[in-house]
Amino acid sequence: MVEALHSHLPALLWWVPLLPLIAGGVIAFLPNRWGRFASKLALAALGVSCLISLGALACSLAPVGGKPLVASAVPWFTFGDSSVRVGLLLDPMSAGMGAMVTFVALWIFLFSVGYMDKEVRFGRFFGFLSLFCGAMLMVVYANSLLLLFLAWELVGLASYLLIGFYFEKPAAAAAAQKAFITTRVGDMAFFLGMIWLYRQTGTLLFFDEGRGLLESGALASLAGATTAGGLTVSAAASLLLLAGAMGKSGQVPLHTWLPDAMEGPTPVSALIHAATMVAAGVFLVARTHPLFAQGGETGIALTACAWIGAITALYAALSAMAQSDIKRILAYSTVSQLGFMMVALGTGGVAAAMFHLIAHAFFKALLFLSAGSVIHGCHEEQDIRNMGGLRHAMPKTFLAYAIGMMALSGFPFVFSGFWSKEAILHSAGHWPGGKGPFLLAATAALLTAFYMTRQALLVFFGKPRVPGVSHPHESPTVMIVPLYVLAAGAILLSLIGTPFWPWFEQWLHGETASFHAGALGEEGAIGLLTLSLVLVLVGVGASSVVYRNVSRDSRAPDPLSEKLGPLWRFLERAMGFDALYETILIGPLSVLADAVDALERRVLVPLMGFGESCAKRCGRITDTTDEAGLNDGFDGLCAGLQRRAQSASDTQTGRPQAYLRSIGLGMSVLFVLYLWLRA
Amino acid sequence: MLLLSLLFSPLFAAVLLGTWPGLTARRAGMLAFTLAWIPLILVAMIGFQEGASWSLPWMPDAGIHLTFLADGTSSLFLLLTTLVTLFSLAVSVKLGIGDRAYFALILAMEAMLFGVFTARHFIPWFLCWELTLIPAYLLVRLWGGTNAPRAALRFFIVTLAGGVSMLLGFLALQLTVGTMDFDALAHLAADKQLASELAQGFSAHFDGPTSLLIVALAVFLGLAVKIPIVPLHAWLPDTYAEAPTPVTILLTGLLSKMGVYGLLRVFLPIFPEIFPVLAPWLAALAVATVWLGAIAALAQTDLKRIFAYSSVNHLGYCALAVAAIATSQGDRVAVSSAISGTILQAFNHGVIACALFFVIALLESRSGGKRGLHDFGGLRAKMPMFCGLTGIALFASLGLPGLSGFIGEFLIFNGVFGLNPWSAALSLVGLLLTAVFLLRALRKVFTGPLPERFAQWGDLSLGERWLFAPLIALIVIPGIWPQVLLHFSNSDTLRLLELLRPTP
Amino acid sequence: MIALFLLTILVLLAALGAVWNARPVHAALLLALALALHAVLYLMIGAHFIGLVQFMVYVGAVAVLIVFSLLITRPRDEEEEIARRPRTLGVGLLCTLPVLGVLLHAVSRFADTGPVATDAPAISLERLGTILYTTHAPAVLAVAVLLTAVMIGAALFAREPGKKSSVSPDP
Amino acid sequence: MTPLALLLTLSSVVFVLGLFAVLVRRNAILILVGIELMLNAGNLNFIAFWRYGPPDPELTGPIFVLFAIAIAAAEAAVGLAIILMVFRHTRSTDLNKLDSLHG
Repeated sequence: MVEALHSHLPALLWWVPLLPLIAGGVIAFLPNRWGRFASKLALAALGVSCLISLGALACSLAPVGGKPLVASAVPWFTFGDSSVRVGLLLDPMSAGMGAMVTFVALWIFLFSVGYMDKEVRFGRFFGFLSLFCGAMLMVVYANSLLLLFLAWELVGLASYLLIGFYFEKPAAAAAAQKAFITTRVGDMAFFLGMIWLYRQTGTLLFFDEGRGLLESGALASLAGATTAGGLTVSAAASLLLLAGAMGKSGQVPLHTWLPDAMEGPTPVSALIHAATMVAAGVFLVARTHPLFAQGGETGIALTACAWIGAITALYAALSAMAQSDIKRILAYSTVSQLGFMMVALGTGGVAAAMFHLIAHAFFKALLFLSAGSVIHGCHEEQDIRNMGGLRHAMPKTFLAYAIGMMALSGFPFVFSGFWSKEAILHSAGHWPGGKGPFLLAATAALLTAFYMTRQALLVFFGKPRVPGVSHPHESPTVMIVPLYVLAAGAILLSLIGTPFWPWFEQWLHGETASFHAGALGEEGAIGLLTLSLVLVLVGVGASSVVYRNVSRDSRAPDPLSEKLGPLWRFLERAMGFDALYETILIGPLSVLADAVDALERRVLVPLMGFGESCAKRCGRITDTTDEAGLNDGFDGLCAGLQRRAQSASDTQTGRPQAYLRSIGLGMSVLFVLYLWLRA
Repeated sequence: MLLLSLLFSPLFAAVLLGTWPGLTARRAGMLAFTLAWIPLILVAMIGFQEGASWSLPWMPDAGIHLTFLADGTSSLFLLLTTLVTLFSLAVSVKLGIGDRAYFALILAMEAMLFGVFTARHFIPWFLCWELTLIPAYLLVRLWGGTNAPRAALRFFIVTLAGGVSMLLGFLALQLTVGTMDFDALAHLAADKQLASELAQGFSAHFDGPTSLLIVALAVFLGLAVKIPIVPLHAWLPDTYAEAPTPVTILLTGLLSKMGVYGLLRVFLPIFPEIFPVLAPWLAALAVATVWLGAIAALAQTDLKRIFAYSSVNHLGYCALAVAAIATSQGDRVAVSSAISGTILQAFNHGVIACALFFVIALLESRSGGKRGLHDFGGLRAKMPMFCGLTGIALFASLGLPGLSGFIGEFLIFNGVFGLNPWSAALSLVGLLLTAVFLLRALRKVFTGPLPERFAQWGDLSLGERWLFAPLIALIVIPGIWPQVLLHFSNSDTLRLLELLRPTP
Repeated sequence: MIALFLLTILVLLAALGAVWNARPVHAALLLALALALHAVLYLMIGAHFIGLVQFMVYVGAVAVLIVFSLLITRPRDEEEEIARRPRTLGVGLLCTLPVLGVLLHAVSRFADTGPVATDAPAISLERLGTILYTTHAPAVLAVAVLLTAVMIGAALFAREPGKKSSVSPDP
Repeated sequence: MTPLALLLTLSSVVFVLGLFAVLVRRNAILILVGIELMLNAGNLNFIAFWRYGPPDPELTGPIFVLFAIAIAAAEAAVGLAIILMVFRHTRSTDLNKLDSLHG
């Protein structure tokens, strides 16, 4: 079975992204009343994609020694005498990521069927989702930086469309625009980096039988060339790619769009802004990690990656503490977790990053879907201060949420989040470039446990705080089943990532998995494990103490806000990044635009007008000379002529012969003249 | 012969329209639209037989031959011309703009554009170049908005001045080098003899490089006005805004392409000797064009002006590519990338601009002439299809991969980065700002709550959908399969590459 | 040569008469004579066919036509008119003599140096016809059309106005 | 004096005589007579050059003369017809009386 699949894999792989794309294209032409059919079509397409990608995963389970299973390249277009080729790539990383994306997406689709039930543009929603999935899978399987960029932008488009799905709400439309433009800032850097790499190596393929971008020849030439400021080209291009990843993955300072993106429907938040798209940045860095690693473990690219990740992780965790919108908390937590992944990448743990990425996809999707279920059950209420005691009304949702929350907080041993976070702290702790990222990440881990506990307590425990939300209902089965599936994933994944049997890491590196019983014996390992344990417990404990007896009044201030004072409000506004951008970017830009416009209208156009009036004035001068000099003189001349003409006209007898004679006379004179001159 | 019939078929159609007795405006439009298919068929035939040429010794004593040649690149521009003209005619008929004279003028302009895109000798080329101006002026002047006479006059004077400057430049070449044939001049230039020949002609006054610089600048001025390149663009926003929308489509879709074509096919091959001096300035101007177009668009509230500045911005990339080619240090890949990118960008911008201005035309026709950014809102609720198609055009314009705008920009930046990295990096900001103002337009017009006054508006009619369909196809297909366009231009790209080969 | 010379003198005299004679009919008859002498000249120097054509067309048709026209248009006061000599004689001479001078000046180039053909080149009718109807066939056709048009046109011009036909039967 | 020169001289004189008639005679028909003389002088030139000029296998001279004769005949016919028409209007063939050109 696997063998048969293996031989058809290069062709079949194309269908993984293409099927959802085609489904999305077809749905675009369907009228709204065909919404049910559209959802079935999207599900079917994604289902087939999922099957293929799971098959591909199965094929890639057998270790092949670090070489990609499939690395195709087909010519796309030609300019001059060079041609650009694109293709798909199947290696453990893309196989795992692709399987995760299709699998999670499939369940989120299913959830959406229930969640978006009453929506008018039900079919349209699934069209956009399909478009997104196709593009995302293209990102995952791309064997060419150009194809990756293409899909990357399409993913951004889908994100734009889905954030702005409720376009009647100005906030949603604005959030969509903000998301697109903010990520585009990063994308431009990515674009530049891509072009730079292309210029330097002449290829955009990752793997191309030894000539690819990520293979030794190209890497050596990139590391060998230096550019402005003594940077190697590989480092400079890496930094540019990192900027692209920062935009997509919401790293500080390009993160502001992600919390706003929660204006989109909740399944969108789960799929795009938690599980898959935002992880694309991390995936990009992981994919091009050989490039980043050219500068050594503490090279500038990896250092930047680690520090940005660490700062983001801490910053977002702090911001999440002070939020009150259930989805915004999760959004900040997503930013924070993406920061963790960046730390992992920066400190050399690609496997840890990918493991956290996949685990995070499961439990964060789970959390978002649970939150969606809560919002659905509470009649579109999103403020956690208005909830409370929901564990009785929505037991199934509560169970799912609790699993997700514990996985995210990093509850010990049975949850994937614990092991993935532990792996990240492990790799950060052993990073030779300094302890800074490690300390920031550890603090962030503590805060994660804190704010997640706070959220859980406020939502599910205590008593209902607002009468209006006092009749919550459990969600339908079609929404609950995906929750359980994802919850199972969040738990089961922990089996493959423990230090004792690091199957995932070894598989990613193309090694045969083996038990590694002595892992705890390594230097500092047991200490780190203990530290993770302590961090989680302290976070949960502290939060429980603070929020155990929350006031029944939903308008009462948060217990922490009294203690923290202005700092709390600072955190509530997410450290004022939006306001900062408003002041230093948007304001000046509009002033500049007005200034340029004024320059156009006041200077350039009048300048041209001046030239014009000069031309006109010249015209007037000649006009006047005509009038005075020529016309009058000419008129006088004419009058004189007229008088003389009268007498001259008397010679005109009207007799043909007279005319003939004068012609003859003239001819004769000319003849004589001719002869005379010739003589 | 094919080419000759191509050149004359629109003229013939224009004459027919002008003399056909008792033609109502609508009938005239339909007739013009029908007749405008003939050039499309001819262009398709030329495309299939991979080029056509026609030559006539007109004043052999003065070395003036009427040489017309349609190679691959020309064919692309010819195709664009026929398509945009057809589209403009269709939009005019659909919106009830114009009468028989209007349609005849459009067809006459088309004929002249054919001349510009095929002539290989300066005299016929320049004749056609200047003769496009007269129909354009009349179309803006007579069928435009309230300030149209002023704007049209300005447009006329400025572009005419550019034309005169170009004429002087080529006259200088004729007097000193003794030919105005593009190919002959290009070969002279490729052999590095143009400067010395010029120096002999100008010996009393200037040395070779100086005289060549003066001539090159004179020619560049004429081309730059048409594109337009900052700071010669000041005529553009007013003209675009005041012209009737189908004419704006012609102006941006075709007239600006004349400048790009001229830069690519005339300026680049003839003046390579002076590029070391000129290139940095060209690059600076191009970056300024990109920036200024984008920033000025941010401040506009009139949709037409927004898209007008967007055109400036987009053609700035073409200018950027040309500037980069001018800096060429013999990097074949980069130069061919920049050339291919310029051609693609010119073609795609023509199509996309058609779509964008068609959107404005539709909005104008429904709202009774309104086109302010703040006059609309929430239209997506009533017109989802209109919104979707507009979205496709806008995203293509901001260079979304998968749509036609992207490949051109990729190739341009790829080329420019290899030749002049800093200008590429700076211009990326323009690419970013493009997204800002285009998405803002999309948001303001289509999203938010639906005002009461639009409650009665319906989505696109069948006819309007059919008008959109070819544009969308031309936006999507080259985006996915760019080879369909590159195929035409590639051999010419290689030929130009040979002409621009570096000094040994 | 002598015969030619004499013939030339005759031609000159006839032409002079045609131009100078005050009586129109006499002038016309003298013209006919001059034309006939031309024909003789042609025959004499070997252009037989041309000579015959000249005789038939000019003498037989044109000259006769002119004579008849003169008879038709004979004015009532002919005698008085004949008595009046042309007043414009001086101007006429002034115009024509320089032309004559120029022409003779041009001819003088051939006075001695001109090529002399000893005997007349053969001109076979067959050859003439072949050339005429092959090389010059279009011209022949054009002339034919022209002559037809002239015939109709002349008939139309000369028709008595106000009548349907110049040969309408008298009841 | 060669025969060629003789004939050319003759044709020149005849031509000038014709011209003289055209300029001086008042009777329209006699002007036509002058024109005929001029035409004949031209024809004579052709024949003379054919006869005494370089060999001419294409017979250009005689052929030209043939056409000239045909055209002259046509001209004479039309001319006379016009004169007749004029005569019918004015009862005169005196050109001095035809001064309608005199505005």
